[in-house]
Amino acid sequence: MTFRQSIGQRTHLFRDLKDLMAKATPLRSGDQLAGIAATSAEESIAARMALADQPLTLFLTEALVPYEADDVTRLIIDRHDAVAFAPVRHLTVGGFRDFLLSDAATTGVLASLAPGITPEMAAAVCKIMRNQDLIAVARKCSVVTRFRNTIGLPGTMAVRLQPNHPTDDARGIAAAIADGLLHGAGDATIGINPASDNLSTLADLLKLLDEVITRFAIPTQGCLLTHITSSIELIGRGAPVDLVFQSVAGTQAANQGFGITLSILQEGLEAGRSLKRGTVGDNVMYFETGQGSALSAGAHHGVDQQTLEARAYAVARAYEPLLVNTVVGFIGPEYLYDGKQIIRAGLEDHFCGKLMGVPLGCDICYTNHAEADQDDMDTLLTLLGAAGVSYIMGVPGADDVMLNYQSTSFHDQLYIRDVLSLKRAPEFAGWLQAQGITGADGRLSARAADVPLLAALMGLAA
Amino acid sequence: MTFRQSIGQRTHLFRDLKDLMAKATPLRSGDQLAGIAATSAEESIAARMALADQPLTLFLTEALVPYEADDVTRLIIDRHDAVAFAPVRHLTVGGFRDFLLSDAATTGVLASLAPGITPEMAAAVCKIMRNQDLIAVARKCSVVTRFRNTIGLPGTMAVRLQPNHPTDDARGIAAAIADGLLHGAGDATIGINPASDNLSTLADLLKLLDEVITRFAIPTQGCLLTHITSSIELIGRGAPVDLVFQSVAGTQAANQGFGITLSILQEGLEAGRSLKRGTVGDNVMYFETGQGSALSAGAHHGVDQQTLEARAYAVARAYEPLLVNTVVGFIGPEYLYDGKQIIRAGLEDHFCGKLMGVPLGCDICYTNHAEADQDDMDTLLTLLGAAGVSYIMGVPGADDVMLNYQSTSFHDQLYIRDVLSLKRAPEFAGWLQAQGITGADGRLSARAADVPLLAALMGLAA
Amino acid sequence: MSAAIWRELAALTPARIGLGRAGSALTTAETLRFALAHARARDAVHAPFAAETVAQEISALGLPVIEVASAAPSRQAYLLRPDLGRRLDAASEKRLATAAGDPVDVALVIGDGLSSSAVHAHGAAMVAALQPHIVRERWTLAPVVIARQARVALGDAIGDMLRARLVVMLIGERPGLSSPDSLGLYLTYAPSPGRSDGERNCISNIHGGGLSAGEAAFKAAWLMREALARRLTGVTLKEESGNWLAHDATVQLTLARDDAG
Amino acid sequence: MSAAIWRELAALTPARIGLGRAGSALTTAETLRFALAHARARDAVHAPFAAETVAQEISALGLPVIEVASAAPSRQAYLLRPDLGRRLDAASEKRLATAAGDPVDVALVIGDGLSSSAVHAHGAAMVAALQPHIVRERWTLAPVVIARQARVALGDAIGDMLRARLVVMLIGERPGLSSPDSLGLYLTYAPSPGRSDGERNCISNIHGGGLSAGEAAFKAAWLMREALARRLTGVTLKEESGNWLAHDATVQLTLARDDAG
Ligand code: B12
Ligand code: B12
Repeated sequence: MTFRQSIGQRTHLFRDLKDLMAKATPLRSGDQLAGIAATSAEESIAARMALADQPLTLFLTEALVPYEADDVTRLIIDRHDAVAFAPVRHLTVGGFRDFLLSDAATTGVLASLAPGITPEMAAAVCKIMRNQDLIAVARKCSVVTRFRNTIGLPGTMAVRLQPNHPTDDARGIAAAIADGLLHGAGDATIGINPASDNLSTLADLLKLLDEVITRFAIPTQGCLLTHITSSIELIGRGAPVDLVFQSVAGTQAANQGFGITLSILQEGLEAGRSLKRGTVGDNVMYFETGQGSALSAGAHHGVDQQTLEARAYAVARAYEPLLVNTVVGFIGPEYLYDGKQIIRAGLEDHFCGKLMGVPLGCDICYTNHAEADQDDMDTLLTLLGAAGVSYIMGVPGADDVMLNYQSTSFHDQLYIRDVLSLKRAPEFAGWLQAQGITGADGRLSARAADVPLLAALMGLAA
Repeated sequence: MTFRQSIGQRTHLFRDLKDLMAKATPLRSGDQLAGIAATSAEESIAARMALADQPLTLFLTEALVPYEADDVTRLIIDRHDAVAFAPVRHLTVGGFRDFLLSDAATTGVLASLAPGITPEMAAAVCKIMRNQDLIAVARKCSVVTRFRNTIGLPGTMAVRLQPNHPTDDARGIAAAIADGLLHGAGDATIGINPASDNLSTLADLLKLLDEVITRFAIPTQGCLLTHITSSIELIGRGAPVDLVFQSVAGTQAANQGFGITLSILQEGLEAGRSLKRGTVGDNVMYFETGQGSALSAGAHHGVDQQTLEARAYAVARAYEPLLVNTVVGFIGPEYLYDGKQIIRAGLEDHFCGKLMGVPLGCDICYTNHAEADQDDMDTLLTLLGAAGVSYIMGVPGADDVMLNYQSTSFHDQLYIRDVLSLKRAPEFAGWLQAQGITGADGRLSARAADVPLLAALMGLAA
Repeated sequence: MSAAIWRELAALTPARIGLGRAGSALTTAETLRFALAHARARDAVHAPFAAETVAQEISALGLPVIEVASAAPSRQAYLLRPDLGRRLDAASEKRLATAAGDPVDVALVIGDGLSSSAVHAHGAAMVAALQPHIVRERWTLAPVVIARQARVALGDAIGDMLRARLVVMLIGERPGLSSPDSLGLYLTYAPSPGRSDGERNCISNIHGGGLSAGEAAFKAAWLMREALARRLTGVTLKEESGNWLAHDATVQLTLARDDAG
Repeated sequence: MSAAIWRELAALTPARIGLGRAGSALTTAETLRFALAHARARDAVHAPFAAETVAQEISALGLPVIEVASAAPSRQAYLLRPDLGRRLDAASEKRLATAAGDPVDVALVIGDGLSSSAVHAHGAAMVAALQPHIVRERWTLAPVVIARQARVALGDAIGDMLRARLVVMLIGERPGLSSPDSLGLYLTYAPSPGRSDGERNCISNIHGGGLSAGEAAFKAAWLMREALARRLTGVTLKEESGNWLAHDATVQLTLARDDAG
């Protein structure tokens, strides 16, 4: 099926739906790298115009990645909820945007719609939305998940405490955990990226997390961001795993590149749930994603990276995750060139995830080979705070000394809480206050650095 | 006086204070055009480090633009309030930043400090602040001004209704005013940029503004953004002038280029006040500024454009203005190259103005020859909303059909009110509600477009 | 009813009024219309300047023409280095030095500025509209100069070299979304490099939806006469051509002739 | 008391902990320290690769060396076109074709990746640390390849052409603020273009503040032995070198010798 759009004298032709989607995408280096980006500003607008006129139902019949060849496509189509979709079934992409922005699209309406929205629909409408639209709609979406606390309540924003260390040194990690907790960070999860793949090292780290959380009765969950097959193996060996982590992408081939299949994910979910370690809920999965990963694995099928990213959320959604976040500027400038592209992508990813009913957080970040800096991160943090992001990262001083990139710091989360009055997950907020780390207003108390907890944590780091 | 900063093996040398200030400024095209920008990232950081170590008092003794040659410098030095300055007198620039961000720097403390802050101090500390710092501190500053309503109360944001027309057609302008009012815009002022310089045309436009405002008893003020000498002349001829407008810059020579002197501004202030048209206050002046205007007039004295912009606020401050706004991306890419530079400059200008006690608004805008688009404006709007900007522009559809640039639209102000719960000037909000344009929550009522006011306004446009 | 009112009101102005809303936002249709206009306005900034065509049109009006260029070597340099756009390149200086004759009253300059399409559309028409006023007032004229990559202040150097008492610069204003072809007219008395903008007068927004060439020429002629009489331009000179119309019979005649032609 | 505690804790990790606050923000001192580190890390990305020096160091270890380059013609191209960094340029393909001999167990490749300083600092040391393991396990070796503008997957093409059962790629990881010289080691069994990352193993963070060359070589050797024995690398192979240490006497010997040397 080809698409045409006339503008004045000129007619722009688009080969097929994925061509139309790619050309309609705001410019980014990854689509240029893939050779699928629009070649002029006018062509891109023409594509958006043509796309706006397509019925949403088109995405149910016209697959961007063939149904037969791709289990992600099958997941999307087979699990599509036609009843949830019914209220917007008659709309075009453009009409869908107008609806989403209208007062009729309340939080409740959007929540009941979510299972009916395929990633391609979310991606399509996203492409014709301005930054402000992405913020205005996302903040109306509410996605609440639970394990040992409640993530995603309106007016809250959680933080993943990310205490990485280049040699997985337990004391170094404990020290960073102490610093994070005393800054009031860690409600999303205390999540370590282990530098090593060594199973006994991983088991030790899981014990450390478990000890911190149970000894101090912290209403939060630990996570080791290792390969899911390692987590399954470790659960088998009796290690205390709270959340099961995995990076996921939007095509079967890209997931294969990551060494996973949908059934491995299912296995991980079941293994995680079998431990019954959640107290207020059983959302046990944690997924990370990011525009460009499919192309990087040579598994993009000529589809633009923003659409593929939304498809990764369809993968995530199927496993009822506690946390899902895009690691937006993580890979590098070949996919998102500069601060502007990273900011736009962060807003897109958050919007698409929320619209699809996924508890989206964002690792607001950049690498040193990209054209970006702290100012861009401050900007994206403020925008995502306004958009109601579920959680962000808390990395000591924003500098991840193992993964070698810059994310948001413990200080950054304090900034955005101050400016936008964002609260923590309520269970965790209560704990912080009981420890004397924060006052009743949720702000750090002046003597936070001297609370008894610190001395106790020192023991762990000794 | 020269400055040195050693980094590892290397020592960076800075010729004088203005060289240090220029090199410490985050990169922008205007400083590169002037040939005064840092030539490497490291040099810029070295300059910031050296600048952070300078005492604030240095700016009272070391003038960037010579005292003898420049009446703006004289204004700054002669009117400096040493008593207000006393609490921070002992600080370095870096210490000043820490203080501003600390909890000790409350709204009250910052307000009493303002008369003691020179533009050079504000500019210096601004250069070592991140975007988030500029937002966090600005939002603590409160500057309240009054004419027929109250601008700048905490939690409020006003809008200048900008109904320009390429031939100053009264009916076209009235139609745009109607559209703006029905979108709840216009509390800062209904301010027309006249295309023409013709005095009788100008007098007609003033009558139109007066008629709209008095006939409908709108608690707001009108303004004609013509040259101040024309406004003075028109006041002399008995025209109904509410606010006296003028573009101002940060050096005597640049102001000369604009055809003004400080005494003309004083004359304008007195002429405006002589009419006693304000009902709740007598802030009668409206000033516009923007980075790059001094350089554009060849009147920058080798000083960086951000510092000169802050000096323009010192000019504005002397005349107790109701409104002052930077027109941040207005001139073009030779001063602020792209969205990133425009965003940064917008935050800087707002911060410096507020810190100095000036009621800063922002014309969030770009031209078609710059590398920017609506997404960048959405971003800056959201950031400035969070920073507590006093007011923004309301231009029909964001497209100024006379000045040929893009600003914020009536819709944009609705967006930011929704997202950040920003209210209007209270008197104006009350009027809108009484007219049935908004509900009690300040949101447009569904039938806003059908209110009786419209029919009445139609009369004006007939 | 409301829709009908807004159609009526919208007809009164090129401004984007009565757009409707999707929640608080612009509708999809308007958002896309805007985005398209933006894509096109950006193209207008970079549209090449057909100086030869304009030169031919001016010649056809019976006026001698000189083509010059500023010191900005490219469009990119022009955009980022306005200082270069205010200086003549060496070749152009020579050409003007050769062309300069006895002192004249007025030098007309046509510069591409930020919108060559403005000059293509309205440059020659504007000169033609000025001609009857020039004839009536018996002003002596330098050859018409057509300038590439020009800023307003380039007129100062040109007027100076051509020994003109007054320079009138017609220049493409930066292109707007709704008026990508708007022409500006700037007058500077006693032009010479270093004049400030406070020493000029301006007539702006000359285009299809703005001032017509005839209206603009009328205002310009009034300003030119006053400038030459009072020996100044700038903030102290305020345009009041309306009075003129009421009181001056020969002007009424020129206008009548102009309208007929 | 608190300051002393934080000094102690901070000594346990290179991470930026215990920084203090100005309100909710970082202090000026820390903000500037961070900005400086960022300026420098950006420089590290663009630091030129001294391939010859590294080649000499490898030669000095008694190993033959071949220098190759990827198809990325410049650093800018390398950054924006990872596909080019995964392919050999034509000259390099020829060179490797000539050099290829009988099938070997292992091909070692040293690539600049995103941080040539990582390779300068730890490339030769890492090869030296691997040598005793290679000797002990009697693995046959292809010439060591030094590759410019290399991505991890460039090893697939190199290993393939050199007829290696296993390719070990030492490569500069993207430079971090605190560790601009971190080396990564990637193992791929049966290398050939098209291998996915799920089919590799990785040892990361080899640098002064991370794994030492000796530690990394120990883990690598374990993985290499298992890979060659089980005929695979990737997610199904989990590093468990700890067990090895406890049970295998010859390895203990190699380590003891290594520490002494
Ligand atoms: C960038 C990166 C990624 C990117 C890679 C895409 C890209 N185009 O760069 C993404 C986000 C996709 C990614 C994914 C994963 N990564 Co990774 N990644 C990194 C990182 C931060 C930098 C790598 C680098 O600089 N490479 C050098 C450049 C020059 O190489 P390149 O050719 O440009 O890029 C290739 C490699 O980066 C490689 N790669 C990246 N990650 C991994 C992980 C494994 C196990 C392997 C074999 C290869 C590999 O894939 C890229 C494309 O071919 C490192 C941390 C570090 N300090 O190095 C972790 C790191 C290598 N990744 C790690 C892990 C665990 C993973 C995942 C397995 C996580 C998960 N649970 O799914 C996944 C899946 C990887 C796979 N099997 O495909 C671990 C490896 C631990 C170990 N010792 O095995 C590291 C050390 C970080 C960590 N501790 O968490 N990763
Ligand atoms: C950009 C601009 C400015 C910029 C100029 C700086 C710059 N580097 O471009 C700034 C913000 C500084 C500015 C200031 C003012 N401007 Co202005 N400006 C414009 C604008 C939007 C575009 C001009 C353009 O495209 N020029 C073409 C390019 C190629 O020229 P350039 O060489 O790059 O730029 C020069 C001219 O723009 C000139 N210029 C700009 N404004 C004015 C105003 C006057 C009266 C004069 C003589 C010259 C002048 O200064 C620039 C540097 O030499 C026009 C609106 C329009 N649609 O044209 C209004 C416009 C020309 N400005 C106008 C006014 C009133 C002013 C002010 C007098 C406002 C005030 N009350 O102080 C001031 C002071 C001007 C002066 N005397 O110095 C009016 C003129 C009305 C009239 N018929 O006289 C216009 C038409 C807009 C309006 N209606 O408000 N302006």
